[in-house]
Amino acid sequence: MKSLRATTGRTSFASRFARWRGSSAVTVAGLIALALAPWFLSDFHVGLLSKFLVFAIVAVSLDLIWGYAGILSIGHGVFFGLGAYAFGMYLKMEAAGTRLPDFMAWSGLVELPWFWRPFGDPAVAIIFVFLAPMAVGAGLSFLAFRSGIQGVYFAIVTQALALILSIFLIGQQPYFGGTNGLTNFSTAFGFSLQNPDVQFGLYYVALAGLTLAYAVCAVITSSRFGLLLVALRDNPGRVRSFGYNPVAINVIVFTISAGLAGLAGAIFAPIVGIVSPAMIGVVPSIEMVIWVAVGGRGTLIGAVLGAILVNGAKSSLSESFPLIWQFILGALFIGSVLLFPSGVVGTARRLMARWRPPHPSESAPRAPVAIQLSSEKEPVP
Amino acid sequence: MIGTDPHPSPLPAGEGTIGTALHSGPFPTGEGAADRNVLDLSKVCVQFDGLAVLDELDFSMKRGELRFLIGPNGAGKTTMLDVITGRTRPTSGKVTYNGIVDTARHREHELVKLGIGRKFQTPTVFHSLTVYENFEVAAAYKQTLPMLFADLPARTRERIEKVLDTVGLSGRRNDQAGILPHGELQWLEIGLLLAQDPKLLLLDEPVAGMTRPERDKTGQILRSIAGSHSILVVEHDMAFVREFATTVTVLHLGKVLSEGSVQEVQNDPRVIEVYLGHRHEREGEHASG
Amino acid sequence: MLAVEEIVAGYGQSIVLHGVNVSVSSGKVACLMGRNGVGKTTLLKSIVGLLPPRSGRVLLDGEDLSRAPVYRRARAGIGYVPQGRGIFPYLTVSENLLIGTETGRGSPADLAEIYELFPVLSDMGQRPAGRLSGGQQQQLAIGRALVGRPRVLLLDEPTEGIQPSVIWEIERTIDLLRQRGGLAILLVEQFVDFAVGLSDDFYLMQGGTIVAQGSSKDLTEDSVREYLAV
Amino acid sequence: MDTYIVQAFNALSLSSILLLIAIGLVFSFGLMNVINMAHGEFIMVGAYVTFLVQRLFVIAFPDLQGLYLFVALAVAFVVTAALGFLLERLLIRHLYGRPLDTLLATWGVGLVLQQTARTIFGAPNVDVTAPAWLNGGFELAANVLLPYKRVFIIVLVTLCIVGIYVYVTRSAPGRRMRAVMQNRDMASCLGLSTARVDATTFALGSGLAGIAGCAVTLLGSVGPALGTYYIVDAFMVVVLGGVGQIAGTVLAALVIGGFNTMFELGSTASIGKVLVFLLIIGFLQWKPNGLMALRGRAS
Repeated sequence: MKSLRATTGRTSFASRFARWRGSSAVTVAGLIALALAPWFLSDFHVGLLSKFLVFAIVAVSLDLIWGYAGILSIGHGVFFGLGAYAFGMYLKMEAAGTRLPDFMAWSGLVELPWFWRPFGDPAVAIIFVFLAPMAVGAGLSFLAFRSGIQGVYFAIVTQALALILSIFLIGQQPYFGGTNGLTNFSTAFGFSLQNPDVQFGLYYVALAGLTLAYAVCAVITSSRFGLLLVALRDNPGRVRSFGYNPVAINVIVFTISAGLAGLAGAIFAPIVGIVSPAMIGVVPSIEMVIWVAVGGRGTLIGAVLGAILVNGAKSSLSESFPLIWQFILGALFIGSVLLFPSGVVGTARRLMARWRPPHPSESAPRAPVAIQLSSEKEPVP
Repeated sequence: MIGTDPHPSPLPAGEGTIGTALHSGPFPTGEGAADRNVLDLSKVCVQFDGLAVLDELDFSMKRGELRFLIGPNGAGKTTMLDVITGRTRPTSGKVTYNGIVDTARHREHELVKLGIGRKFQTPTVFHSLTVYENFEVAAAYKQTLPMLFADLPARTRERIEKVLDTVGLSGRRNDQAGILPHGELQWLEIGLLLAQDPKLLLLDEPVAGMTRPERDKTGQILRSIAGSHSILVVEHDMAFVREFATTVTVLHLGKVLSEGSVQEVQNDPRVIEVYLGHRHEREGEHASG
Repeated sequence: MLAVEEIVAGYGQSIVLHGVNVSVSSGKVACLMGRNGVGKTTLLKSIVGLLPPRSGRVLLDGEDLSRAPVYRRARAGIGYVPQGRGIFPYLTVSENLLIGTETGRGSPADLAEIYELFPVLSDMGQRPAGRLSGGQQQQLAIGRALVGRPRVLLLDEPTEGIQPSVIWEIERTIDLLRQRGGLAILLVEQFVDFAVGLSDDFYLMQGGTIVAQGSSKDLTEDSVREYLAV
Repeated sequence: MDTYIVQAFNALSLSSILLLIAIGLVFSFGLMNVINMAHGEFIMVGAYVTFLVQRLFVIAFPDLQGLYLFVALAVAFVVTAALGFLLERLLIRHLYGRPLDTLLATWGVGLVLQQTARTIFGAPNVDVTAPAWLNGGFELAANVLLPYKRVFIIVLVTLCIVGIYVYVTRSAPGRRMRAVMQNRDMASCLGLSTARVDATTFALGSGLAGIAGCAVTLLGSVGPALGTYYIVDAFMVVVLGGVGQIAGTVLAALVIGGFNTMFELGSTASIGKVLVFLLIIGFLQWKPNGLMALRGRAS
């Protein structure tokens, strides 16, 4: 009897693992496809896909807080940017060598500012890639949740942070390169960034980063801490009356999310060769949210898919039809909220669930929904 | 929803710091003499805007007791539970839990850890989680952050199984809580409390909205857990009270009006008076409102 | 005349009312009694539309209002004084009364009549209603419902938490309204002698159904003990 | 000394514009718990309407050019109010109780509006020629010139606030709005159509954005992204002021406008922004409900 109980007791964890493993077949297949992709793509498209993978890291980090814990941040560009600047400063130092970085000289500085010095050491830079966004994230979320700033209030506070950090960086021309940001990187750890093979390697760095972020979020969301996040989204008052401290839970998950976004920023810097305030501001930050919304909030695979789909559509459409892209983006915001709140993955799952038990022909008329949805954001290069 | 603010303000600000992780440490629960009262209220007053909701209320409960609390609307029953759980601070007077703990010195979630569990009127479980996952959240409440990433300890899992059996939800473990019918939701809620292994359970109208068989089953559940737990039940369903209560306390205008067996209370002329008539108050000039 | 037919209603998964029938004629007072939690307030919410019934009908002078939105029911002549009074605390007393005229059935000129009925309110006209005592708020809530010239008045526990002198005034007002005629009153009360003294008919509720009904004169001690006492 | 007077004056005019924008936001937030991210684009619409009206006067009524501003104010108000009404009826109504989703959907509306403006008017900014009678200023002392344009804005906003105050506290629609805000269910039980009150209130708040858009054409040129310059600061005014309170919003606008100007004077503008943000967050640690939150709960 006792042993029976022990096993049945395990069923929840086991079933959750099984559920995860069910979707993990898709995950592993996707991972293999992504790992092989560069061998079949042009250099240009590999670079593009590397960027999308980085964006997918951000999407996963946002999904963790929004999809699971119900915290909407429309200022995640801040954490992405902090990671990017931390690593960008190292790249800049390496490019400058013994001389002063170029933009400082142009702005009339004669000496390297004290806070730049530690970034000559890549280890320090990598620490700051995580430390800076996590510290800002922890501070902001602690102060905000402690004083009851939640929901839309918290969202607009994060937006203000995004605006302010971008304005701050633009204003600090001599120290952070102003509007142009940090540019003209040459090498990373001695490897030339101009070398196509290095860019090829960076693709795998991005893929590794995404795998790491995905794994971290998968472990969190399938643990009891993850249950707690969902519980908090469902009913924060009840979580408190169970004896938990909701503020602490919110701060922890937000800080982790900020750290992952910082990681994404750090990988982004060498791939695109530039770190600028433009990637921190209000507009890019809120676009990150739409990646998650389109893919399907509350499913990590959806966040990845959403980031790749939306950015794929963006890069192909905004080149040929720049006007139309803005309209499509606006429509994505409205449509993903109003018509498809569960996103591509959620909608697909619902359709599959509807198809499976009865005769497939019976639910066939529902199909146009899916067709219409997928045609909205077609091509992935 | 009449009478409530349509725009609930954000939740009260949380306590604690990042450094304290999820929980503050354990508190002395004061295991001691078995004959000690689990709960003592001594001259407890609560005033809202100068209006006395609890008026020098004296009340006590022995360990392992199953006590029923009844009284007309506005008698102060919910406020009394609020005071015991630390949600409302008494204006004066003292609430002692387990003989040694002054509840005014602890915050709500600390009292939960000390063993005071409360079920609210409307069931509030986590709808998107399964029944078992609800239990996992409830049972893990004393764990630190790293422990939340490990498997539940065998002891806890056994307790969850036992509670699932007690409340009759073993077969429902993998169903989403949101789809449970009303009666099972109430049992789930009671079960979640039990999973936290409280010493004192406060149940606010556990059989409201239940069918007769559901109500009877709830009574059985309460009987089976009394003894190992102390239970205070607020209930209006008199058929239920008659069937399952041994001791009943009648609250009226923030005071204990009568206390005793169901028969004693039923035949108490003062109780009959407050349930059926207003006339005596007209002379008594109980200014309130 | 208000007629409620076979109302079934509830919250979420739970059914609170299992087919309730109640009717009140114009010029009469019917009282609805029962212990806490038997479904009295739920029934009133179903009538005003805050909790749309799952089945059954709400008829006002033969007109079926079961599917009408809340505000249309008010405009049709259903006046409601909820438990806890539901006043607008940051509106002044006279503003509260003016909101009462939104039914389109009365006019702001009718305020004078309400002030006559409840003189205490006329002195308080410009005060925020939240500052009034419980008894004054209750009178305000009743006045606010009356200024909309309802055909039916639903009163939910008008004596709850109110000092005796005001209870007496409310009793007098209800009596006056009955004598004046033209209004059907459904009174929810826990306190038997208050309710029986005022009403023509009674309904006793238990477990979401009407278990006894009749003329208030005929209400027996036995049914009172059975359904209302401890 | 002189610079301080001019700075204080500038702070006041910045505050007054923020106030006008924030009041519109507060209406919809206080009533429906909805943050309208397209509010900034309504400002932009108001500005372009002003541009069009001014052009129309140049072509059709060259003799009356000095009066175009008043016509533009009225038209801007009507156009943005109508847009707000449509937005509420077509979109926000369906997202009731989902404030975060409403935020994202209205952002999408904002994007569409911006791009529409870009399609119609082109990406480059356009200039609105201010009426001749607004050129120049009061010369308080040598080197202390208070431009008439800014004086006009302050007077305009003051009139608007007085108008809003009278509307909210004295008029029947204002009374309805407050009733719905305080107790939605009860208001409908008394015969109020809450859906209509919602739509009216939303339209009114949007109309104020139109007026603000008309006002800012006096300060600079008009572009599709015009609204984004003001909107985040306006959100901060809402956060700091507390919800549903005109007084709190006025105070918050004065504080934020004032601090912004002050910090710009004392340090560089970019550090000033950071300091204002930190001050707001710090203040909310002390008073979590903002400057003037409704005290206590409604009964």
